[in-house]
Amino acid sequence: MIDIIIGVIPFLPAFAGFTIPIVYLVSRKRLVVMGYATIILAITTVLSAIVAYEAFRVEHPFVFRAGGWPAPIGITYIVDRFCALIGLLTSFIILSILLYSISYITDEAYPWYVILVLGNSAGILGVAYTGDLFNLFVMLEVTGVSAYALVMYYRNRPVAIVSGLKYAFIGSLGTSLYLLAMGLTYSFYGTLNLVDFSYKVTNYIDTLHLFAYGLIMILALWTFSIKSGVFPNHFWLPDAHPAAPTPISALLSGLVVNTGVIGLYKFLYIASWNSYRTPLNSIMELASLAVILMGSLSGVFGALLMNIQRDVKRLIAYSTVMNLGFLFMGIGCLTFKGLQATLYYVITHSLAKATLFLSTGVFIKASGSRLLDNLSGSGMKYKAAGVAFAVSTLTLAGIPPLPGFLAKLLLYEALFEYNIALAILMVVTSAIGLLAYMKLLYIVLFGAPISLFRKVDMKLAQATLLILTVTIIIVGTVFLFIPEVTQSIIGSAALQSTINIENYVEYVENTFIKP
Amino acid sequence: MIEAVLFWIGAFLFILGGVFDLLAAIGMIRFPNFYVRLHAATIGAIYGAVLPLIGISLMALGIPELPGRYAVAGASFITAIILLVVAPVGSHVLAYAAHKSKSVPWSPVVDALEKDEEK
Amino acid sequence: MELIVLIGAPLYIVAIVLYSIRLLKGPTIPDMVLAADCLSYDLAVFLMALTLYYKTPFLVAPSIMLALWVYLLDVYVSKYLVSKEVGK
Amino acid sequence: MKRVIILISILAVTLLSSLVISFVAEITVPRSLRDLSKYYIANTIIDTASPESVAAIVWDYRGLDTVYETLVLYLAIVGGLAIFTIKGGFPRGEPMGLTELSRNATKIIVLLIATVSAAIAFHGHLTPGGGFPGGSALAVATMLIIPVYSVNILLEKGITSTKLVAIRGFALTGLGLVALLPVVKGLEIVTNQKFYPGFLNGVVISGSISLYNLLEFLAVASGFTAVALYLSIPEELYKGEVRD
Amino acid sequence: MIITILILLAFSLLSLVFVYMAITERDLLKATAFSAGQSICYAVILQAMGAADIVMTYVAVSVGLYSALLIFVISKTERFEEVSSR
Amino acid sequence: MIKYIVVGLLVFIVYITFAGSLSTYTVMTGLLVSTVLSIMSAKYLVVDEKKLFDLKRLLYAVYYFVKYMTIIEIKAHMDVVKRIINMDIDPGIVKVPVNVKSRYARLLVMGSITNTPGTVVVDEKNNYFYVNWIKVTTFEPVEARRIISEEFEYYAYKIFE
Amino acid sequence: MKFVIEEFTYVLIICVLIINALISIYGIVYRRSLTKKLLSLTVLSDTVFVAIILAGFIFTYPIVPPVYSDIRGADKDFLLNHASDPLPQALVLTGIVIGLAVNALIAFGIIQVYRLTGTIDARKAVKSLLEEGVE
Repeated sequence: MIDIIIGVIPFLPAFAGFTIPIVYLVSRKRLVVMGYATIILAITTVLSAIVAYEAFRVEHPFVFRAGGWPAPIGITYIVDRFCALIGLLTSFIILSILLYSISYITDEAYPWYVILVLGNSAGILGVAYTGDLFNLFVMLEVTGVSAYALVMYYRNRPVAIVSGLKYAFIGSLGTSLYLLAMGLTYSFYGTLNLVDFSYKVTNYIDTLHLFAYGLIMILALWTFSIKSGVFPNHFWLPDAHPAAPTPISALLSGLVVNTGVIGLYKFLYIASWNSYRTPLNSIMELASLAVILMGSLSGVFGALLMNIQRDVKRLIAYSTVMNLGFLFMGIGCLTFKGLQATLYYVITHSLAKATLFLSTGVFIKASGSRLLDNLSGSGMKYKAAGVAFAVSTLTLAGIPPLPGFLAKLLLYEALFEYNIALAILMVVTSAIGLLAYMKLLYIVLFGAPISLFRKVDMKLAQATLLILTVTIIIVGTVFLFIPEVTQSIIGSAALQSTINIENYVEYVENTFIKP
Repeated sequence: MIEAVLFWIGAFLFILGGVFDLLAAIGMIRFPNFYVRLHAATIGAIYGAVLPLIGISLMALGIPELPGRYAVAGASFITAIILLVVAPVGSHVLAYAAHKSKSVPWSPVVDALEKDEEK
Repeated sequence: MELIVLIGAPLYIVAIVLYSIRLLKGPTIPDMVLAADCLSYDLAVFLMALTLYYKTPFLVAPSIMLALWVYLLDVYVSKYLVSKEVGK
Repeated sequence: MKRVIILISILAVTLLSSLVISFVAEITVPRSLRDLSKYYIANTIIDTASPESVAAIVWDYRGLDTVYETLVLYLAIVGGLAIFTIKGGFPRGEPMGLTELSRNATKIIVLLIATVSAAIAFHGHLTPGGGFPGGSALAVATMLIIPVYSVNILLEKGITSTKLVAIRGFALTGLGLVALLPVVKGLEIVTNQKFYPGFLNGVVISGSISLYNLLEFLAVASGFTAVALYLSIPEELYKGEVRD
Repeated sequence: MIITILILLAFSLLSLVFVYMAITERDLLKATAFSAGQSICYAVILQAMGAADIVMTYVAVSVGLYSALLIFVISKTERFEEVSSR
Repeated sequence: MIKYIVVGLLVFIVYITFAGSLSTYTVMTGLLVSTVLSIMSAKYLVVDEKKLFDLKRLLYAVYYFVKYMTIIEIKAHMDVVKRIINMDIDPGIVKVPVNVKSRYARLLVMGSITNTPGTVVVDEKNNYFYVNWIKVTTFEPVEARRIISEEFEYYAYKIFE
Repeated sequence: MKFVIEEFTYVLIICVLIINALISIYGIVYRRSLTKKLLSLTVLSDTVFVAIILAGFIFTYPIVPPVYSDIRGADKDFLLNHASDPLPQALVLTGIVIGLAVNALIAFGIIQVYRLTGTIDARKAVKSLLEEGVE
């Protein structure tokens, strides 16, 4: 039963997207269309919560076989605890973003907007759940296409179109290369399934296959770094994310960039657990080093550039670059602690970044400007948004009771184990980032109001923001003060896919063979 | 018997088409401008494509061991007919556009169309 | 049957190469499109011959499409040359 | 001239390097299929009731990929139309078209293309082809009408973008339902043979594969026609639109 | 087999020429024609490899729809890559 | 009514020939497709449905097709092939009057002229074809008609009018 | 001698595809016109498709599509030895559609850029944005 639910979860938003034109043509009311989408996403959230609950209840990961075909023949979804948590996070945040959009998106093109958001959520959920390398490509493209279109949503603003085009070009270049990697995978190893691939990798260790393995790793890494906006490929991100409507900025910065991290998790942890025993080990080490280097460089870049921004959305976008750098550093460790830190950091960052963007959206709508100076003092005017803004900024900055602190702490521990210099670099970087966050917080909350604020009626949006804020606070306090919870959720999820990986893979392999 | 005849007629047409095609290609290279090359292209389309397609259709009919020979014959015959419809219209449309947009420089003996348009 | 195709194929390939030279050199757009036309008419024949060579009926459909699609190219280029707006 | 020299040097480098590699390195050209594809070819009739292995993989073995790929196409078209939305509706200008002769010929050609595209789509589970090639072929037919007759003729005949989007929505909803229905009986999503019949009165229909092909045919054709319609709107209309 | 090899050799080299010309050409309409030539070359290579399904889709998309799409784009924007080079 | 049947039959024949089989599935879908397409397109395609079932016209069409493909085309091809070799060309556009009126007759004439190497129809205006001719021998429209298109028009008249 | 020719062909195609991909990446990154970038993107994806099909190509004569002539599956042994690989074909089919989708979206975007900024030169478009000032 549960595996059928897993299969349905990403398909449900997609199906809703297919039906939206009919719903629109029948009703032609904005609230009906939006409400329909919200209901679908609420169902998706409930279902993914059930999946996450079940994933923690049982020891082994869930395997869903599309069409009933076993692994190398058909497509399988492999949902372990990591993926289940990400799925829950994704559907929850998208639900709140859509709720927020009901009061934010009021122009005529809303049916297109809803379709694109639904498609995007289908894509991210698919990326989280899939266990097939080629299906991962398709899901990345689903996410990508809807993201390009959403960035171009303000069609009469040149900035939006130009940066959306930049994003589209660089993104589709990346996915073309990933497709090439899939061709190589199939031609050298004869399989496209993640777990099957991890077994077959060790069967061939001649020079040609080593070369191919390295090439696959490089191409995949390059693609995921584009998708995540990490250092050599970060240049599109600070243009694209601010150009979109604010809920979409939240969606892009909070969730879409996660796809690269999830992809790396699947490549570095699940697909290559086996390669330590062989000469492939050196390639793995190189890949891990490359990931960490890219991560640290983009952390430094993001933190430095954050401090000189005047546009508030650009500032937050650079903060995304920095945080994704940290995530890459965490995931590159290839250890239990690294994965644990990554998982918690992903949750924290997604929640906080989405909340930050959404609350900034209220201020921007009120003041009609995106310049930091014009926003000064707006936080006091809108209490709910101000609270959400403060909490999320402090979370991102890593102030103790909030979840950001624990995330940074875990990451520090993981990096300390890997290399002390990196740990220090990370602390220094987050200190530089802290300056920018504090500036932002000070200006928005305590600055003297210099511009007239329009009255905006966004009750639903503010309610959504409050829900998100409460979630952040709960997550922060529970995980920080009750270590057992941390251990049993984050720890066990990381344990499952690092130390107990052999049980994991064995179980999955057995489920494949079993009809 | 009839099959062998069909086969050899088809083969002859196929080879003949190849020769004409080659001639048309040489014409395409040698002719000085677009309006003259159009005529070489016609050779390539009619005796260089339609004829060998009919030849292939006959050849396919003449090989009993070919699986699905009627499908091959039918499809190639249909292709030939379609080419017979498409090729002249394509040439005509291109010539029309080239003349209308005056994008091709040439020195004709007489250009009745241009004279009439100037009137 | 293989023999016939074997004799015919070099003729067609040489013709195709010559057409391609015209397509590459073509001083004006109509020249190039005309060369592309001839190229694909030729290839329609050539792919059909390949069907005989491979002894399978399933390779026939592409040649018909090649012949039809190049007409689309013709029409679009001509329309562009005649009036700048294609949809007019 | 510089271009030609660079081109020739690139060609020479390619030829030389491949000569050297093929002589130096020990390369074995593949002469037999991989195990996985052998499985697909050997079992396609038993598993999916379709003699076409590619269609079987595309719509059954790896059907989920294709359903989501349809979603990608849908999203891209939706995104494009969102960029190109115009408030006032389509214009009814003076049609210009091409020559009279080409119009008459295009009529016949469009009919031929439509027939061929239908043949491709309906035989998708038996011979190479299927919903997508057929649909794009039908879209080519309508895309021929636009330059030859001008876009107005399509609008006058009642082929408007609203209708096209509606057709597309219905076709895709059908496609989604075909994928989703087996869930009702407790089967996995995109299940074929356990839920849909492979034969109908002795005629091969390969279960859901032919259904998918039909719906995809409609969806793709209407989607591309909508794209072409939007692309062929004269530019003057957007001048005012952009200034707002 | 010999014809297959002949096709693969001839058309892969031809496609290289077309790709180079298409990318370096300033006149975008000519580049579109070159790109159509490249697509035709690839289509023949695919056909010689026995991938009929792909050829049908590929020819429709790459020769037909892409050319039409590019001509639409060119007709609505500029024909030459850099205005000054005209 | 007849025009629907004729168009449908045409579509059906093309469908069956392209699919290359006569299985139940093909025939059924072929009937479906031909019905739909003939209903959709017959009214644009056929103007005068009385001419459709005239056996004489059909016979003329077949006779013309065979004669055209063999005798006329060979002459024209040989002529242009000679010109390819000796490059004896004097291109030009001449005016040729057309006497046939109906659309398909004109299309047939135009197709025949264009499909004959050496002559390509460039434009059509006020009952005149403007023909691009590889070796212009006469500037007189009537004389040009005698050389280029008289035979085609004779058959086009027989077949379509 | 025959074997050498086959290996040479194989290597040559791989080399040509690599060089095509490199040229088209050059086109995407360095050419300034957005339309040219779009064209290069189509060339790159086409090259990748051919590369994937090449991965499933086997050197045998004759090579046929993996389709049975009849529903009973009489020619199974023949197909197992002479059919082309179906899985890469399915992958490429998916890839073609996805590439088409992305390119159509990009084409829409390019036209809109021209309407808004009056240029399709990537750098000029960005420059004109800077002059206008980002809100």
